[in-house]
Amino acid sequence: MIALLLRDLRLAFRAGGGFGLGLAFFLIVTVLVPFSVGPQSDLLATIAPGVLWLGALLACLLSLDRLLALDWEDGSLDLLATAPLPLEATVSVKALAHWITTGLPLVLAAPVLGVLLNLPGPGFSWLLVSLLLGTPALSVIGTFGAALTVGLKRGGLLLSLLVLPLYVPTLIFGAEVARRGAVGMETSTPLLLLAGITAGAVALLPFASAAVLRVNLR
Amino acid sequence: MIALLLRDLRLAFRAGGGFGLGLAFFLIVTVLVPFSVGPQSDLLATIAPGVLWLGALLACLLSLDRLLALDWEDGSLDLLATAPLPLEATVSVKALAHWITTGLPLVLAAPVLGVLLNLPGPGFSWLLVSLLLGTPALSVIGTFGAALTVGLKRGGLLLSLLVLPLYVPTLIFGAEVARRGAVGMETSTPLLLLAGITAGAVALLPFASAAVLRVNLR
Amino acid sequence: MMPDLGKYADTVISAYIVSLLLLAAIVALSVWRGRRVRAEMERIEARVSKHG
Amino acid sequence: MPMSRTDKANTFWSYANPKKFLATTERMLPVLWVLAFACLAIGLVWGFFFTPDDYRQGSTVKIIYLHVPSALMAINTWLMMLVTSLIWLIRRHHVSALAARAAAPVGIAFTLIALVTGAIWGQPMWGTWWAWDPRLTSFLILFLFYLGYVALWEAIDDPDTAADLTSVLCLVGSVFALLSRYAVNFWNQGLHQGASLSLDKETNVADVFYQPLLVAIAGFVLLFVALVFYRTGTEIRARRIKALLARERAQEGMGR
Amino acid sequence: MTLTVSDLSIARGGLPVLEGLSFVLEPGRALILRGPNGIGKTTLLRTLAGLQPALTGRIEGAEDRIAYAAHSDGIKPTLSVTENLAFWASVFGTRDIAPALDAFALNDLAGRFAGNLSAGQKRRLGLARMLVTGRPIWMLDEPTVSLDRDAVALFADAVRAHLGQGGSALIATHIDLGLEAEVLEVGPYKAAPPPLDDFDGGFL
Amino acid sequence: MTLTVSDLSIARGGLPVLEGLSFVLEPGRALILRGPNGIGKTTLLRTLAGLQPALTGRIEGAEDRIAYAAHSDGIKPTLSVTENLAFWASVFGTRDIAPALDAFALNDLAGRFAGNLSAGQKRRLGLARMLVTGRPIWMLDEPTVSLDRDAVALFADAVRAHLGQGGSALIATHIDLGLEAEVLEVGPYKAAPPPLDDFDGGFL
Ligand code: HEM
Ligand SMILES: Nc1ncnc2c1ncn2[C@@H]1O[C@H](COP(=O)(O)OP(=O)(O)OP(=O)(O)O)[C@@H](O)[C@H]1O
Ligand SMILES: Nc1ncnc2c1ncn2[C@@H]1O[C@H](COP(=O)(O)OP(=O)(O)OP(=O)(O)O)[C@@H](O)[C@H]1O
Ligand SMILES: [Mg+2]
Ligand SMILES: [Mg+2]
Repeated sequence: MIALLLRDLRLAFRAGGGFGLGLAFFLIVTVLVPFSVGPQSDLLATIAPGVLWLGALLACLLSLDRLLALDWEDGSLDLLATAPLPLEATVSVKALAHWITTGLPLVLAAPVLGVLLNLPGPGFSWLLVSLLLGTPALSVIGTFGAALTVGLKRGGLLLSLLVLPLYVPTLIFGAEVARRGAVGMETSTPLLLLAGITAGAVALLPFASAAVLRVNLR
Repeated sequence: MIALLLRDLRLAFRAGGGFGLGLAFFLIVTVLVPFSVGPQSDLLATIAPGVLWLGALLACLLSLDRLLALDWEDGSLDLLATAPLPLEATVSVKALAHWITTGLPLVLAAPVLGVLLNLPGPGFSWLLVSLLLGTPALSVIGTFGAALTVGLKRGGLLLSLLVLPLYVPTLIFGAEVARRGAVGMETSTPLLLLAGITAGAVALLPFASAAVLRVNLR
Repeated sequence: MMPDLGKYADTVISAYIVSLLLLAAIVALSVWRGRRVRAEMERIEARVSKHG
Repeated sequence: MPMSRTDKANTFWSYANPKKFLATTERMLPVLWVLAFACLAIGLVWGFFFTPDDYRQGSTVKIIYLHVPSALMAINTWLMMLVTSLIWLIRRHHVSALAARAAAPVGIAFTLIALVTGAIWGQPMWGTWWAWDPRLTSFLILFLFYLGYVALWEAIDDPDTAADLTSVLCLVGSVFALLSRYAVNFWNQGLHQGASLSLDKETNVADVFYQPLLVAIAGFVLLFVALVFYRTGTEIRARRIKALLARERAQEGMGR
Repeated sequence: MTLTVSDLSIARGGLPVLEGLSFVLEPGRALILRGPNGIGKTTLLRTLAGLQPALTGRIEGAEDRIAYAAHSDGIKPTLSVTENLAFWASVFGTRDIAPALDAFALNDLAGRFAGNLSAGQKRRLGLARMLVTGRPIWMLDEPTVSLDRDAVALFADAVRAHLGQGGSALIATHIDLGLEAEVLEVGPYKAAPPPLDDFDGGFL
Repeated sequence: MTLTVSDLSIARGGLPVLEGLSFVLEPGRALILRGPNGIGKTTLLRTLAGLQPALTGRIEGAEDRIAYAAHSDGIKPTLSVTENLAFWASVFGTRDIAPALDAFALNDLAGRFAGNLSAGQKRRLGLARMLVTGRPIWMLDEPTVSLDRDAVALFADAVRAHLGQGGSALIATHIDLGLEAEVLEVGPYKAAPPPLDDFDGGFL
């Protein structure tokens, strides 16, 4: 399992592996927002937490189609399925690798981008906390979507269509925490709910992902 | 050339080809915006033109990685390059097919989504016009990006990264037209500039795309 | 015959029209596809049973 | 993949046999169609022509005869898909999976009707076509789930694989749809009416509105059943076409 | 260690392709599968490897014993030859990749990125993976595709060495490998088309 | 119609792989390229097809005359066999795909989606494409991969028919095709490693 994690991380870091690209995408989307909605700084400050959450979510989403599809195409997935490693563990490790290479950098970069969007002062720590709690759920849910669409050539768009509705609760609670935090309101309820969703997703979804993957390998 | 266009359209319409998925993605991104920035309808009305433009742009972007990469992977591109069809024509036809299957549906769907975001009344026609003028540029520029990254396995994210900066002028002028239109301001200057960008991109970029593609095929 | 709908006539009538159109569409689509698939199946059944 | 097993006895499960299902539904369908259209016509005509205006909402209250039944059925369709998906996953009756597939577009149509009539109603009542009210928002999300479900069916060509994957999606999706419902409620307090069909009649719609509404609901339910039966038959035939063509290919040898 | 297959029927795309297949693969023996294109060799190997369920019949002695090499090799172009092999070695809990490199003459290529190898070199790397699995039963689907004559000989040597250590091998191929092995023609086991008229239970 | 190659050097990944290669391919003749894995056969074919530039040397008579079949076939899985062929036919301005279907016994498969074909069936479709190009010089990179014996014979017949009509063929392969053709061993033309010291012009 550790070998698999290390391999996935190494692949992500190698040229062309896409590490850092999610980050760059996040950056660019954030930068494009003022271009499209106009540069008024109070407007930007109001929408900043939401935009940052949405940007992080989209960056996660875009990197999902490499999560399993590459291994499927070159046959690695067939071989992994016949290896002495339960498929549930394989998908969990892959979700973890995805989070380390995509979710974690996004969390760390979000405060910097908050500055660009005039995020109000108290918002920074809450943004960080909400992303830290929420992004693992995004990776795990995304892995489920990737497992569903793995047999399809360039299923990227279908993957987005399937995964985005599943992201709704995470997004709502995550953005709510960040939004309330930014204006100094109480955040504990949405924070608890967000943690609950993440815990539930991490605990249960790998079984669904493995089941679906087994069907796809058939 | 018509054969190529027909083939690309047919591939897009066939099951799994992804026609309509761009549209669905557009819909979902639009729906997610209120979840992340909050449901106040006047705030939404202010950012509506920008969000719709950004959404259309992202939907275009996400479908780019199928534009050339599929043909590259299965070797069709090698064969097309040795066929009696100038590569410039090939990439132009592919950009056209992309626009017909992605850009055009987005243009038509945008007003409906405008309703969801409380877009002010006069904004609708300007949104439509600006998208109609701008999306061809998005397809052509995107084709250039796709040609640049075609050799990379699942280069989708890198592609986004390369293409997004190129989209900035189109986005700025397009969103400006829609924004000014929505509040009843004068729109002719950004509209002219937008038209200029599109005309220039359509006329010149295919040569760059073909050149880049030739290098990648080497 | 026509009830007096007052100032909301447009609203109510358009709601009815759109809904009935959508219902008609789903029924028509189902029937159209159903007919086509049935004919296709019969054609293929005939062909296959001829060939053995 | 073992083909669906058929229980010998004439139990409920024996209708999972495609042929038997076709034969049975074919007999019921004419009656169903007639009943459905009759109920729909009676309910809607009664509602449209022979009910008074509401003192607050004026004549717009007539939209209720379309809006409430379609909203109700939009949710129930998903529930039906959830049940049939579970049956497929557990007992592997093909008809069950195909019924889920057949129902999804019907659900989309109902969801659209609820959304559109709601939007049209909202214009005079709330002064806006659309508001991010939790009820409306969860319907939009339901619509997205339907879209994803149908898109997944369309994208996969092996029927059993598609059935398995969409069933799991339906299960997982139901959980997330429920979560979304609560999340949306938490996120925004809304403008929309509460549930009307409670047992406590006092606080609810008056009888004059209530009776035609019940007929219209019955019409929608019957239409749903008829459509799903009919469409499931179509799916069964489409599936048989696929099987026949595959068989033909196999028979013709490896193309030589 | 013996792989016993009795009365196996397998399906692809919902249709039976082979039926009534029985054979025994003893340790130390190799069995070569032959048959025309599209008869179902790949499907058979995938079924035995546990990737898809059988229609009917029994497979004994396969569980966790099989190393499977498919048409595609599972090679990561951005990892070096050594890294590719070392990954599979640690997944299968073996450590030493040196014998595998030796057996397929990959030592000179050890540091190269797998993406820069030619078709035949890639294939050699894919075959070397079998050695690091440590599994007793090898299942190989057209292993010699795009190999030159020397490489085919290397491969035959590796199989012989594996058999010598009590392993066994099941190989689907169209060409002659120069191995002394039984041949199983799968052509005669082609599944008869299911009966047409009943349309009961299934869709046929 | 004659393809003349004189003193050709070619490079892959920035390194010369073959040098000093000269040959003439007359109409009606076939030439078989042989050589160990990784020697540069694929690179040579791509250079001749105009997909990559030569280092030095001249290629005459190739321009717009070559139909190239690479390791991968350019087949769209969601198009039927007929649609795939018809597309290439209209790209190359020929119309009639019936002879191609006949030559590779694809008539029975004509209506099937190419994605549902087995490995060998797909390959036959890829080869049938050569016939609809109407081009006189065929360049084939390991055309018989995963073909069974009958299909190899079909292929040899198609090549013979093509030669009979005044076409020519250049085929890289490791196996014996049963064609009466000259053989060009490319091994001896392996490029010497460039001298290390001068660091002039290039980076080596
Ligand atoms: C597009 C938006 C809308 C959607 C998706 C929607 C959805 C729903 C749903 C799901 C129900 C539940 C049925 C039940 O529980 O019995 C319902 C009932 C109802 N809706 Fe809507 N609705 C929308 C807009 C509106 C608007 C604008 C109005 C009018 C102001 C309205 C008035 C009602 C009424 C009167 C009921 C019956 C329940 C009651 O009487 O309390 N809806 N709608
Ligand atoms: N994805 C698929 N969907 C439906 N049928 C398929 C699919 N792949 C293969 N088939 C069919 O299943 C049968 C068996 O295919 P299989 O790949 O097992 O053959 P094979 O013996 O390995 O052939 P080859 O020697 O060409 O590799 C063939 O008739 C083929 O057409
Ligand atoms: N993408 C690449 N980048 C760098 N070097 C490469 C690349 N692809 C192949 N090579 C190297 O170029 C040389 C020639 O490769 P080529 O594919 O032409 O060989 P080949 O004769 O076709 O071999 P085979 O018989 O295995 O197909 C080989 O030594 C190979 O390692
Ligand atoms: Mg095979
Ligand atoms: Mg080669």
